[in-house]
Amino acid sequence: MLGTGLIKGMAQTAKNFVGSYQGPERLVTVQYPEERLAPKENARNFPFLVFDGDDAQKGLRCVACQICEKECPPKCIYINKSKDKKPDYIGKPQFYPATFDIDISVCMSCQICVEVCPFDAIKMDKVFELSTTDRFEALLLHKTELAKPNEYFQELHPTEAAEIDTRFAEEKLKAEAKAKADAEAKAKAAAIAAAPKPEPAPVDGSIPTPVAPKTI
Amino acid sequence: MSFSNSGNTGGETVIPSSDSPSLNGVTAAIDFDEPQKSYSLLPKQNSEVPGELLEVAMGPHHPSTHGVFRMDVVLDGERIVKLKPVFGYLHRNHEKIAEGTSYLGSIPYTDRLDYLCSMSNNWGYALTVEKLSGFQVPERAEYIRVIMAELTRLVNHICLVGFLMQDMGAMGTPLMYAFREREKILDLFEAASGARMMCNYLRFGGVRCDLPKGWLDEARKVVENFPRFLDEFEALLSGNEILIARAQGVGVLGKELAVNAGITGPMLRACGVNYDIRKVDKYGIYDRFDFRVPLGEHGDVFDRYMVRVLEMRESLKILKAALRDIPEGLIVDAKAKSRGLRPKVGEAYGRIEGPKGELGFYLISDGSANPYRYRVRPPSLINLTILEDMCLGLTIADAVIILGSVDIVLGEVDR
Amino acid sequence: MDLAFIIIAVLTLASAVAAMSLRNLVHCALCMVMTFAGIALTFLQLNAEFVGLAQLLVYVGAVAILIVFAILLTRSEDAKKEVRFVSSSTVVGFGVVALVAVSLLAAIQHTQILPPQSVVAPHVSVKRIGEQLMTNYVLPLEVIGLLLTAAMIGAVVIAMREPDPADSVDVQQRNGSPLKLDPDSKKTAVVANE
Amino acid sequence: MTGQLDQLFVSLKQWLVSFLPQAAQPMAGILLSISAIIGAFATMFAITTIMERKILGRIQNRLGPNRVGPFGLLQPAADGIKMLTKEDIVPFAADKLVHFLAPVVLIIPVALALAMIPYGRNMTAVDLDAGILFFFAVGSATELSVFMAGWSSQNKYSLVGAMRAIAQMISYEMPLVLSTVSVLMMAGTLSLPLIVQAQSGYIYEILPRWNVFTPWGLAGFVLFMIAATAESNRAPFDLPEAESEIIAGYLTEYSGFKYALFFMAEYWGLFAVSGLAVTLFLGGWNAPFPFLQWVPSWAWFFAKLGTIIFGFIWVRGTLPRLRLDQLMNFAWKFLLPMSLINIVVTAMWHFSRVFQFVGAREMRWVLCALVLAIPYFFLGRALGEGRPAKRNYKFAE
Repeated sequence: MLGTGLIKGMAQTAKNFVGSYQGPERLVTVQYPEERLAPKENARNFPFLVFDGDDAQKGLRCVACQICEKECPPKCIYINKSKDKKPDYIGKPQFYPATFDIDISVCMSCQICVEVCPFDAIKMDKVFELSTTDRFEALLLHKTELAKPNEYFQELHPTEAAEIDTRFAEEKLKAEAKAKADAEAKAKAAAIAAAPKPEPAPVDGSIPTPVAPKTI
Repeated sequence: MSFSNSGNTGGETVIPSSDSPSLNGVTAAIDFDEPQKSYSLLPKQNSEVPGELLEVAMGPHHPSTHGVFRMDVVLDGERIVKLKPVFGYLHRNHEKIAEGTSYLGSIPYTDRLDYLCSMSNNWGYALTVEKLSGFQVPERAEYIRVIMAELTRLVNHICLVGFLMQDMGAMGTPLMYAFREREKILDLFEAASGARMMCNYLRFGGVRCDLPKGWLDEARKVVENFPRFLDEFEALLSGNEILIARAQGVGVLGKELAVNAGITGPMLRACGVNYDIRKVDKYGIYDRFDFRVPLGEHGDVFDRYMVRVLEMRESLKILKAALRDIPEGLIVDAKAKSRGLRPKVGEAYGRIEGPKGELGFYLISDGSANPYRYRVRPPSLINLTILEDMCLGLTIADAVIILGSVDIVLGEVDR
Repeated sequence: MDLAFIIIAVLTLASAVAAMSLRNLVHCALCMVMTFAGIALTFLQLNAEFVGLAQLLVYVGAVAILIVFAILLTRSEDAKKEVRFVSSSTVVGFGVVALVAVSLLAAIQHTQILPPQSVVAPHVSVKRIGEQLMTNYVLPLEVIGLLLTAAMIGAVVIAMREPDPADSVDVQQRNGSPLKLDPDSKKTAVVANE
Repeated sequence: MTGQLDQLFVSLKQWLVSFLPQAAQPMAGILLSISAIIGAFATMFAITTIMERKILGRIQNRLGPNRVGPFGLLQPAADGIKMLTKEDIVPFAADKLVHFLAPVVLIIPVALALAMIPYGRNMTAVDLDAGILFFFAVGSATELSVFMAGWSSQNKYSLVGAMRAIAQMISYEMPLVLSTVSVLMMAGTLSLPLIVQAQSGYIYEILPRWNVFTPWGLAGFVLFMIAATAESNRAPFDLPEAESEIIAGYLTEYSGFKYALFFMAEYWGLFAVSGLAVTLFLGGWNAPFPFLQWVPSWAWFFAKLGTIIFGFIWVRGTLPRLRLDQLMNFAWKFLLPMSLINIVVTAMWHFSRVFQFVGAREMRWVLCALVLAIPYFFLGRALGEGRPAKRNYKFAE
């Protein structure tokens, strides 16, 4: 009969009208600025640079390898490699980014820079309230604004950070052991050098392996 | 007086459509070489149709054109005597950009094709690259892909029905209900991939990262609650006399024309053609799931609506099975690499049953790090080509809901 | 004379003049509506409620819309052609006006001016009008009703568009050119579920 | 005390007027009534806009506006300020004078119609003998303003919208008027206060004697409400301003305060027509039960008005829009025959009063209801053009 479908529909909307007063099952709205949903652990927004220790610039993990710059699909990362080398977090001399800019007005939050980084130096942030009145300068983030401590990263992505930290710690242990071994070897070599036939000390490989961070 | 043609609102130069009515004039609507001249779809000597005709440019900023799409419509009263889809307002050079980008770098761009279904877009592209490079996808990754693709189908279809009802003037109520449910699925996407819409989740030979702890339980909860919502939705809509009157017998698309025009997806199945790439190609692990393909019979707007609703119910079956059977294991092929991928010289065409139809990617590799040629077969665009054929002789109000039932996303139409 | 009457009369006359002299047909129609409304107001002022409201309902509500529709549907392109103010038709028009005025004046001259009557007009309620229509004037009413019905049927017949066979064939061909769909096949394919 | 509360506004007016010299009193009384009506309905317009948005929000599982003032209650003020300060854009090609006059022409008849309605005991601003006729007479003038708005904007959407609006309003005026005829037949008067009086009193001392509780009254009420929805251009008959089809119809080229005027006139029209429905079918300002008579009459009137407006909002939140030809079919092939049948049923009801045997009352009820229900069923079927409402869908494995 004409009208039955309409009445059924009206009953549905009435049910929703009443239901919206009865709890969060139907009324799912969150009053944003006052109430906030906890962000998901995997959530991502714009990249930042991780540094270890207290000094933001000294502790940067980035070695300016420029892989992210090359892989970035919208090409929003601009890196200038330093001329000189700077002692890395375990004292190994590495290049560092003289400038590292990300234009977040161009960035499309795809996380590819994070995926390709072999040094775990660039990670995704969750901050999304970034609107400014300046379209150009304010959205071009420089190295100083991008650098965030490892503690911040641990807070954002605890699982991933824990994994990276343990790996780094292992590598550091290894490197320390190696350094110790090297030192011992050196001492031995020195001892041997005193002896008639000197032997060349084992030289470290030229490939920079990611080594343990100084401190956490 | 605007019954005459003096106030032509369309400012662009457009190639006048030729006389043959179907399947023409949908490519390159804007001709940049032609000098600017005033353009009109109205016949020069108005002899065939009595009375004055009214030409209206609906779009590109019309509330119901689903983005920046334009229909140049010639009206006799409210009847449509001619309709010309005009698009390209959202062209983003996707295919050309992809030819200058690494294989990996194109994945985030595929998210933005059909921005409602980024997961399935990822899958279509990943499938093609896997064909090209021969990566094997591990079991768990296959399951994850199926789950994501079917969740995407739910999102897309539920939104489509909402938009369709919005076009019919239902004050956004069904759309809001649809969005309420979509939100839950988007939360799942965010938990898994980090983003709600631009997921960028699938990788060649697997997926980017494993599902977080507890994700599967969340997903099961969503899938369990979804049928209840669908029942409510159908109680609100399916029996509604106004919807039936508006949708049944409107925008009828013949089987033959649909097949000839290359229509795919729910549009084709609403005409009664049994063609579902999940069944035809059995890509991924779709042969393991027990699901049916709903078929319409009349090819009208109502069938397109119902086919989508029924498809959601079938998707839920697949989801239930996949969430039950998903194994532990690797999530990405050990041999696969995403950075610096250089597939051997060759070509591949991969296609999936996207929520909107056959989504195909065609790649030619010349052995370098970038594809030599990259081409998308966008279902939205191809399903749009028969818009005029469905709308002729009907009214503006019908044209709006027919466009709504085609299910386009302008990001995919214009790329 | 009462101030309201003067205002109404001036407005009515002014809009009548405007309705005749304006170039834009729609403006003319709108001015005519104002004239109608003014006449209705005059009736209301004379306490002829029913007539005034009927005037409003019929003329402002229906006739005006009809005129406006007619203008829209039949307007031709050359409506804006320049019209000379003094033409042969103007002269003829003035002649007609003069004739009518003379005859009216003559008629008035020959009438004996009635003595002013008492102001108590008989109270004509709607009920009485109805009674009169259904008793004394039932035949004219029926005749008018019949006439209007006939006119309406005629209008419907004229307006009814013959189902254009060319159109449907066109759509059919578009929808299934290669296989030549049987037009009846749609009906047979319906699976009904009562 | 209850009587005083009931006559609060009447005595207030008399008290205020009594300060003036004798000669100025009638004029002052009229002006007071006018300003009271305009003030009350302007406030009501503000309240309705916020309530509509709130209720629609709740229907759609949203909260609705809640940022301006406590619970968002000051939202109408914010909207008003926005409307007032917005630039008033007049299209270059528009017919400026007509474009300007259209909202004015709309609001005058609507305000006039509001003056007719009895808001409470002794609370009718203009008590005309032919009140309902006046109501429809001024109501028909609104079509003209819609045409003026659509034509003068020189916009194709506006023109299409205006054409739709006129066609729709003319078609639905017929069932609107015809569905009131049955009430007029039973009450035997065209005066609205008298119609309300005819519905006072209680059957068995408890049940209200409202028209809506008779078969013809119920049918008439439903028909009237459907036609009224169409007359006031509300969903599901909002074709003249169907935003998904023709942008905003005849309002497309209006902005700023002119738009606000249109908007307000539309709502006032809604109030007027709802008020008429209350008067004709829902017993006007009469209390539903004798023991509730202590509540002032005007409160009852506005409560009923509010209920009807809630119904309008509810329908708006649920139903999709009809197409123009379906709208016309519905008016001419369903509403018109039904309202004619309703008149016949009313006559049946009237003349079957002579039977006085036991159970005659109940039998009359059932009989009249049947005479209405059977054509309803068949006309409803005919509207669907024999289309099967339910379809079966095949599945391929």
